[in-house]
Amino acid sequence: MENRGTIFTKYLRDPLTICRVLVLILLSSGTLLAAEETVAIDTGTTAWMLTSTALVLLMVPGLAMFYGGLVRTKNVLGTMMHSFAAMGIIGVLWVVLGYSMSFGKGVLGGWCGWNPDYFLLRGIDDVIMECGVPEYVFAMFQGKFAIITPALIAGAFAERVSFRGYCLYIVLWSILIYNPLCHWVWASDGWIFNLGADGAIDFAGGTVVHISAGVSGLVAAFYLGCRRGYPSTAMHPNNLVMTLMGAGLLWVGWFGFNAGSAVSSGLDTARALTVTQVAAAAGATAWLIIEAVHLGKATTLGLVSGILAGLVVITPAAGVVKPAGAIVLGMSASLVCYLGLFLKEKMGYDDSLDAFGIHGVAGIFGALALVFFIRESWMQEAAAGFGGSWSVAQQLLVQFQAVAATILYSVVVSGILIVVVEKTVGFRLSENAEKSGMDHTLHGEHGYGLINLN
Amino acid sequence: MENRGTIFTKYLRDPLTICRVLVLILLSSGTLLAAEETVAIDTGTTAWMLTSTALVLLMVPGLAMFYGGLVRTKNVLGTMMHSFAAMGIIGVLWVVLGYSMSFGKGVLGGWCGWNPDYFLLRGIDDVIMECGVPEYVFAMFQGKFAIITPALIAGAFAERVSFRGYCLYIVLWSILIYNPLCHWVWASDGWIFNLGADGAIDFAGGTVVHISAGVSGLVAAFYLGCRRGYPSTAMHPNNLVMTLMGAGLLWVGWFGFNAGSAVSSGLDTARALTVTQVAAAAGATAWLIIEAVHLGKATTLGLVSGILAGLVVITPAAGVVKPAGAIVLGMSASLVCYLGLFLKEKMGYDDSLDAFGIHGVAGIFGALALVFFIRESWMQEAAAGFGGSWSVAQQLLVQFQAVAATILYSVVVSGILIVVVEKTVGFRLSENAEKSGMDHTLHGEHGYGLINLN
Amino acid sequence: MENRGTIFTKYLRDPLTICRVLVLILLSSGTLLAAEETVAIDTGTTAWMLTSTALVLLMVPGLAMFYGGLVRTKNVLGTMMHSFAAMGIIGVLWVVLGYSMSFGKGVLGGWCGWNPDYFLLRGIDDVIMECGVPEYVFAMFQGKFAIITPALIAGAFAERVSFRGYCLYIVLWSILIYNPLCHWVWASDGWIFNLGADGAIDFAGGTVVHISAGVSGLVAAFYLGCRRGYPSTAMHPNNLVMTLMGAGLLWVGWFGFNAGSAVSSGLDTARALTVTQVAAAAGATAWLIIEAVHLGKATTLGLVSGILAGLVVITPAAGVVKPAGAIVLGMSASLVCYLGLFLKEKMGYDDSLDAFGIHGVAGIFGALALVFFIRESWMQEAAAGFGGSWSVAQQLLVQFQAVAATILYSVVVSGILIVVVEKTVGFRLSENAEKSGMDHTLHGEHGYGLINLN
Amino acid sequence: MQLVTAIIQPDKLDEVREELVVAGITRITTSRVTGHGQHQDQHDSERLYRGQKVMPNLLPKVRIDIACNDKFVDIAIEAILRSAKHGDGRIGDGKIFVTELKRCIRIRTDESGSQAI
Amino acid sequence: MQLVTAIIQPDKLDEVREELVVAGITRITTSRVTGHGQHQDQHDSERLYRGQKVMPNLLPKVRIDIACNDKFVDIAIEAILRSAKHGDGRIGDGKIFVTELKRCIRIRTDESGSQAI
Amino acid sequence: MQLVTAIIQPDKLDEVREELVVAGITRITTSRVTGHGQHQDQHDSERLYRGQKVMPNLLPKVRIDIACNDKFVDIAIEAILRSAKHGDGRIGDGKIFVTELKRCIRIRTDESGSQAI
Ligand SMILES: Nc1ncnc2c1ncn2[C@@H]1O[C@H](COP(=O)(O)OP(=O)(O)O)[C@@H](O)[C@H]1O
Ligand SMILES: Nc1ncnc2c1ncn2[C@@H]1O[C@H](COP(=O)(O)OP(=O)(O)O)[C@@H](O)[C@H]1O
Ligand SMILES: Nc1ncnc2c1ncn2[C@@H]1O[C@H](COP(=O)(O)OP(=O)(O)O)[C@@H](O)[C@H]1O
Repeated sequence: MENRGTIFTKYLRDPLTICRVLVLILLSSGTLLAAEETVAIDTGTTAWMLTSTALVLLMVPGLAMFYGGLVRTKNVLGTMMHSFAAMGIIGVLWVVLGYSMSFGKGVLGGWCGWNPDYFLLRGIDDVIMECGVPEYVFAMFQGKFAIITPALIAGAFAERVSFRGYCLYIVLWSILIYNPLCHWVWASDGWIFNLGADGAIDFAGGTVVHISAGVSGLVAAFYLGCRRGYPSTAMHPNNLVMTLMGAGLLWVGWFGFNAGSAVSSGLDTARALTVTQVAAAAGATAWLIIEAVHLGKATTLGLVSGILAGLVVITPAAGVVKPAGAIVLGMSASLVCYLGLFLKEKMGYDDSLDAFGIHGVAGIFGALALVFFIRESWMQEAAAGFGGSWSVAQQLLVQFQAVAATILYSVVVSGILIVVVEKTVGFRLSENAEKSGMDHTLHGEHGYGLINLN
Repeated sequence: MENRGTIFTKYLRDPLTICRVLVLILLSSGTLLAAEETVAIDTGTTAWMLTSTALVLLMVPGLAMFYGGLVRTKNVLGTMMHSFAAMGIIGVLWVVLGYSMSFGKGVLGGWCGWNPDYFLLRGIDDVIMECGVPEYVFAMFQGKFAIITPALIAGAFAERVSFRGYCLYIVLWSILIYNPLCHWVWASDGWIFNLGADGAIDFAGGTVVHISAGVSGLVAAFYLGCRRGYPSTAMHPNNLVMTLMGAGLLWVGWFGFNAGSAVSSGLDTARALTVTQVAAAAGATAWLIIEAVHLGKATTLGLVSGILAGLVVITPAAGVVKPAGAIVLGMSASLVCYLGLFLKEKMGYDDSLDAFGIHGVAGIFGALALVFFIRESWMQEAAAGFGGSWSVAQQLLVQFQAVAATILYSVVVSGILIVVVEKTVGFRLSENAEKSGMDHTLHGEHGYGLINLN
Repeated sequence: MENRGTIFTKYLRDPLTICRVLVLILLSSGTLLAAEETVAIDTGTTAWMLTSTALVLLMVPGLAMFYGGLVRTKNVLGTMMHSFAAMGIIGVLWVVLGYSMSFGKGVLGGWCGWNPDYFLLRGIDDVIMECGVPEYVFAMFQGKFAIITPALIAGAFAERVSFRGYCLYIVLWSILIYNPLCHWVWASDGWIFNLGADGAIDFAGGTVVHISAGVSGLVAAFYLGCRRGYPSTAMHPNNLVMTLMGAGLLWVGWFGFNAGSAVSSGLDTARALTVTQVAAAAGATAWLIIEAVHLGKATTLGLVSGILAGLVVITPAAGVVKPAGAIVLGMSASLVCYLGLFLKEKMGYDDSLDAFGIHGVAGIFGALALVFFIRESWMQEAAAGFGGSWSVAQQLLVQFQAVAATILYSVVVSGILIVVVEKTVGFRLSENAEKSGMDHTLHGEHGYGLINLN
Repeated sequence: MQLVTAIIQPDKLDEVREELVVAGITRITTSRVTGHGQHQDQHDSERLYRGQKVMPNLLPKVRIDIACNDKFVDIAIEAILRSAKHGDGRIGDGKIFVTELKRCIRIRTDESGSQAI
Repeated sequence: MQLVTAIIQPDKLDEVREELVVAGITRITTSRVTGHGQHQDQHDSERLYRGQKVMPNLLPKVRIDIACNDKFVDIAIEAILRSAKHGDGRIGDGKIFVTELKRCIRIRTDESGSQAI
Repeated sequence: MQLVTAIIQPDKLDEVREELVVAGITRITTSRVTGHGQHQDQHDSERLYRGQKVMPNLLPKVRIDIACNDKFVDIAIEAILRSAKHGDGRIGDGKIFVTELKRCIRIRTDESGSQAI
């Protein structure tokens, strides 16, 4: 019994709400044999985690709208398909092996996890985690992160990749990059989870989600090259109105993303929600001001970029900073990203929708800068568990290690993957296909019938 | 006291979480007299049911967007109005008599229910159900199902019906088809609820919602005839981008639809949410693959059709299957629906937006095929309550009866209703009105001012 | 201890669920010293309040879509920016001083509140309110109301104001109008909160949100004048389809707005949700019928106006009326607003998107008319606390006082603000800028690239 | 060869197209335009704005371009006149313009002149 | 009868329309087009893309078609030239093309020729 | 001066534009139109509707207008013929129409005639 119980024992993502998993084992005879300690369901926490799962899923159409609005008309469906296809493909992949590779016990020297009981989620049909939430909910919540991350990358190589290549790429990327990273950072035996005094701080996916997606996108943008005509030809967004709508859904969904990552419905959750709201507002306001000062007029695209920058920067930090810190982080994230966009212009690579420019840059910045805004109590606890002392500088080093490892690993493996995809099924579209547009070439449809007389 | 208590006693939809209703009666003198057993509110379950209610409502604009994007530009508003009008009209009708007819004690030989206390929900102002949720919430949650079901039908006769005819039709349809069916399947004394060992399995509305809407739509498509020019003239979707957005909202909302149907916030809820997510992803993936193999390119409309097929197929099954079963069901639903669309082409009827093709077909398929994937424990419990043995074949027969009854009843009554509506206020648009478009003729507006210079 | 405890003591908005706040004070030494009475977190209530917060935020993009769809193509982004900028700017402002001014102890003779601990929410990092919800959540929930209110006003002066002027205006409006009003109506020591037997009834913001926004908008519409060409030139909505989508999101979000205002997850919440749903449906149905009778055809814009009228009218009343009352209120709100629009036509002012016509009119009507539908038990309780008798007429007087005070205060201060803004940074756009459109002039973008060849 | 350009009401597009096809004219090009007639505004009763009748002045129209050989010009014009009217003719029903076409070339085959129409 | 076709900047549409009406020309047809001028790209400073000035090359324009009797042609052209310029004239301000109109027919009344304009 | 109007398939727009620029023609105006060819419907294999091939009849096209001086007319036409074909020419590839242009005026400078083209 004890043994079987500990198989399910693991640490959840928020170190403050460590939940051990216990089991109500339903023996095959049908008799209910309670484990030594039966965990009661906490309907409130479960309710919030169910809601969070729905909210994070809402981010995927939100992202499709955000990205879809920014490309040219001829590529709008193809671009939205990148998000929607991830919903389907990664949605299946996650229950087949993603959850096991991410949250199973470390195998292959800790490179990834594995737990045969997690295959098709067979073994968790009756499991209630110690925080009172059925493990199914946790698995689904996490699955949404696995879905949105590859969809984020797609912004870096928008308007120029084949659908078949993209599908293969995200399958491989999810298996070889996302799942291992997720294991390192969030599994109780992941090496990044155990760095330093109390692990690297990555509350809701600064490294796992945003940095990994951002730098993978950057690699892809370099390898696949620019869109035809970039940057001399203007490529106007086909639907900034939809981009705004998408940004709205992303903001709302992000409450699930961050506050759900507390895997609780209490103080930690409230804190995460609060700083998420505050950082997003601060990012938006800052970008407005920067543009007003620098360009003389504030753009809507700037506003939504600021929202995103604020949301990304607070993602790793949502468990440890206070509102004042969130304002500073959100505002500086906008500034850093704004400056970063000039770098892109200088360097000439075509990170079409700024997957790296926002997610990569704000993600890296946030994962490092958060150390200056950590709640006292967290530092004290960390110190307490580490022989009495733990400094901001030490935590910065830990964060730096986590970020560097994520970048290095993503760059290398992502680079290999792109070459493999390009050499096998093909990744970059042919010149003619690109000129004709993805919607026509890849999907045989067009997005807006309304623009032509029916 | 006892008597008054039992008036409210009824079985909720999920046999596993049977909730009896008790009452806190607030006497007119203002003194609070507790019933024998006072039910405390479960704030967690209530929170999830409130959320589910909001999520199911979200499906209605989602459906409006889904359908609205698929018609021609001149009918976009008229088509969206079908969903929005249902929000208004059925929203009122439900509190007037829908809830009473559905969840009251059986009257007229069990044809429908009735409970005078449910008229305008007068009698449930203080009622807490045994599961700890105020009955108001349950009534509102159920009301959303009553709203979306007639709106689903509208896909079968899109672009060619009068608004006045539609409004009359859904009022009659709701009263004469939805409410009785709902009573049969989900009321504790409904005959389908009591079929076989543990009732027909219809977790969240395979029969009540999808089959009834699908076959009613089919009947209407036959009776009203094709749109002018169908099938020789192409009728391109005016806004596939919006259809994608709508599909996203439908997926998110379906978590409320299915997981909310557990009327709990625990293991059953988690299971329902999980298989919903998995089946939708599997359906989407399968349709992508089928099209890629069969047509050489995957379409966005195919992807969203796959999502819907997966969501519909899992609706009746969400309480009893495991993730592996959900994958199989989701994938095969896409295949079955895909093949079904060829049938439509052969037969030549104009189920314009595939209300039958998706909801009818996947609904029927799911209600039957689920028996092969039922969780062991469910079968054991069913057997336990039925003298020790209960087989898959027996349950299949039960499911078949439920499906056949739903189809038969819907076809007959729906057929009569359509004739009645057509002969009284008129249902099918005149030729000229259809050519001019519903937006212009019926509503005096057009959907997209943006396509013309302002 | 006692003292520090009472600093946080305050009454929440719903008189029926008065929550006193207690504190878990985390001393700087890191030792946890419990206050006399430790309040446990209610995970269920917290879950619903978190969800409500997300739902109310969803209303802001919903409003952006609603308003954005109604203006001309050249102003679509500029109009949506009014909502999105409020998300950013007021989002920051609220944590800096809004929460303190609204919910702090009354200062300046009760004109507004102030509590130094609320500055940047510094003092509530560990506070659990007596209802079991972390105060952070309450602060964020309330913050969303502060965001959406100025965004509502923007409907009155759409298509003709400068962005810079708008930003300044909402900052001042929020500080000088919203925060004081919020304090008067919802703080435990607010004067309107303490009128009569049990205070003025304003469950979720009839006065604070809708009346204040509506009349401020009216003042602005008068002062700023009509759009060029109004009313002789037609100004067609650029995207009624998006307006419908926005209305859908608003309805869904309003569940958070109203049911969240119960700050509970129980019977009051359920009641608020129910009447919200019913009133919206009734409003929509009524407007459909009115137009069908009066104009011969029902419009989509009419339908969504009816939805809004129903939602607005029930906002102050959601805590005290029953479903039957909600039907009557919803339907009569549509009638009143419909008639009101003729008045506008007569008077010739240009309340472009009917910010006053819907929010002002239905808000005022609702705040007064609700007295005729108050739940018995509420009146009895009020009487009990007021020496045994309290009549509808007395409550009507109280409501009248609250409404009159709100109108008076809003009109005067709002009038001054507009003049100040116009004279400093400028409010009304120049003639040329207005002709060219806000998107081009103010933001250098256009909303729909898709309408031109890319 | 001449180019017949008709500006019609959008709700008449399907009828005009059918009438043209019946008259043997199957090749046309259409587009959305917005029109501005002198007095029509006051008479347009179709647009409702929150229950209030408004006076629009830039109204959606459809433009149809038909390149045809000389003998088909009158056939095309008559087909349009037959089908584009609301009742006996209502203000806003539209206009037909005819211009001379110097050359016409079919891209697929490079052939030109009247057989390329 | 001649057909005056002007391609102008979208932000000037309202001004041009007003100037035309003042000049007595109330019947026009407009549509959205996208234009491509030789050197204008480098000078367009209006489009901002995430804070970065980009060089667009297919720019939104508005097309105005005016069928008018011969004596109104110059009036129309002058009205456009007056109202469509940004300041003293900026690159991208547009073009006016004039073609011969052979026939003009009012659909409502079937009348044709110059009184149908 | 003449006005060359080409109706082409939308997916060829970029190629045609590039070919025109190469041929020295940089000023064009384009717009979205919808086309209707006699037999093309049966052959269009591009539109898929829920996995079912449908027979569209009003198909999206792009219209390109080029005002050019007489000696550039053939250059423009040839550039289009070169670049707008799918393979060796497929049904639906489009048409080119040429009309006489009487006047051309540059709004910015008021200059007119062939130097204003
Ligand atoms: N002289 C003209 N030049 C350009 N377009 C015209 C002209 N006359 C009419 N039109 C177009 O035809 C449409 C319908 O015209 P209509 O109102 O029927 O003409 P009329 O006022 O002469 O009866 C107008 O909206 C406009 O688009
Ligand atoms: N020769 C031409 N043929 C077709 N369209 C033209 C021509 N010249 C100009 N245009 C249209 O007019 C618009 C504005 O032209 P503009 O840049 O002002 O002309 P220019 O470069 O000659 O000063 C262009 O975007 C294009 O749409
Ligand atoms: N005679 C015509 N008048 C107007 N437009 C035409 C004509 N012929 C062709 N077009 C336009 O050109 C497009 C492509 O024509 P296409 O099918 O290639 O011509 P064809 O059938 O003669 O080979 C059509 O969709 C239509 O928009």
